[in-house]
Amino acid sequence: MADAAISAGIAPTVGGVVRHVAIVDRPIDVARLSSLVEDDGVGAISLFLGTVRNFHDGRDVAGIDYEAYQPMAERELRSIVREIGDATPGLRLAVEHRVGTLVVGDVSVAIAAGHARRAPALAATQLVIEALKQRVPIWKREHYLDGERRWVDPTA
Amino acid sequence: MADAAISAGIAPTVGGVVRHVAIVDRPIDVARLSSLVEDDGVGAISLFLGTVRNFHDGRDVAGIDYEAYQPMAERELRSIVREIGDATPGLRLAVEHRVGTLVVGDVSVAIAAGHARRAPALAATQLVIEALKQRVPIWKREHYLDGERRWVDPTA
Amino acid sequence: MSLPVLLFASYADAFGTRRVDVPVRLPCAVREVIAMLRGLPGGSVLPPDPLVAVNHEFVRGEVTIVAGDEVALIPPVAGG
Amino acid sequence: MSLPVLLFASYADAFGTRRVDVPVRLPCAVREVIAMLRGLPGGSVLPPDPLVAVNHEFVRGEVTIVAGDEVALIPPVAGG
Repeated sequence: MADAAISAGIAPTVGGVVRHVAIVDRPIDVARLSSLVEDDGVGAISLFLGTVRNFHDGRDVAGIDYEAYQPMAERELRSIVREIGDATPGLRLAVEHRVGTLVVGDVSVAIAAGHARRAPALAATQLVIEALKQRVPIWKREHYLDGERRWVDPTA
Repeated sequence: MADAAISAGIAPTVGGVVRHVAIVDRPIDVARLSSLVEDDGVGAISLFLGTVRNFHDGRDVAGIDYEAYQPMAERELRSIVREIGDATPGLRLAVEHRVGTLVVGDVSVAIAAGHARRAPALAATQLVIEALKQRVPIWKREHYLDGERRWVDPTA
Repeated sequence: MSLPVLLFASYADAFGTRRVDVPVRLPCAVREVIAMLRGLPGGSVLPPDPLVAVNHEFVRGEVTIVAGDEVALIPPVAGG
Repeated sequence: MSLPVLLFASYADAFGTRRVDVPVRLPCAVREVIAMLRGLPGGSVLPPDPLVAVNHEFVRGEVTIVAGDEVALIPPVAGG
């Protein structure tokens, strides 16, 4: 269930390709995530970090609650990583999204992509974050400095 | 001079914008570089790492010597960072390139970009690495497993 | 006979629960379950065609739900 | 009178030095310095129009070099 988000196991290699996804309820270890996509054949690593910032839509933000439909979120992440990985031979991908209550500056999502060349690595992080925002069942409730809390609806 | 590459000082903020560049002769501290572009107003951090890989043009590579025309390389890096930063208000950029003898897996260049939104952060790392490869006076000599060493000429 | 439906985020807040038991006879179509939910207290938060997942996959309104399926209503996602 | 010119990477290897003193009368044009360098031992490594930096800025062949300028030949760059 959503509140009991637990780290998924690592699936280190699938046909030699790293594909790791997890929903975690603790701080994301970015260095470890990056190390998962390292390899002697990798010449480029692209990392993307989403962080909690102190304003949104003109309001001062103190923090964010992230909630996930955990098994489905991991399933969708795995599906995204599989689609992008299958389209790019040699791509190594690792993605973690954090849930729970985060404060300004905390990392909410981290995406690491490793490839022999830089263009596929750079493209992969962008494709993953765009797809994640489209289809992974994760929600956020912003805490404003004035005390109000509101679920964010990007479609509104 | 090239062989005596020394870390340039940090220029933490220019009009509130972080613009750090350095040519360094020691391992790049990626976590520190990333932390330079963090800020309470930053919602996205994009990191790019160039790493030494074990093959190039069909040959097995053991390591790479990187050489820089140090003062000019830092000047060109500063110029690139200024151009991209000036075009994107609120962008925070930090770039370091390592010189000396690197082995497979070592990070040769690290670029960190922080912005309120993800698109400018992602675009910035790509713009910096492309410009760096075009105009920053840095050279690399590959060491092949068969013992040969050769300066890489991307224009050849 | 009833079907448990999982609720999250703004939907859970509106219904005041993270799981609502919908009194339907199975098998039935997804859209029938949605219609019943919209009639319950808090159901006005739902759009006419909300995202629905069955067994962790997004499905369309005409899909049939059978006993044992895990059904969830998915509010507009906002990860990242 | 001579002008010190800095060499790097493949150019330094070809000339066997990281700094060559070119016997020219200053001021002179960049292209004159290049012409003299191409005639020196190792100079065949240079293309007719190599990249040149004066005081850490890329310049064109018609630019004039004066005493005190820092002149460098820039082989094809390969950073990253």
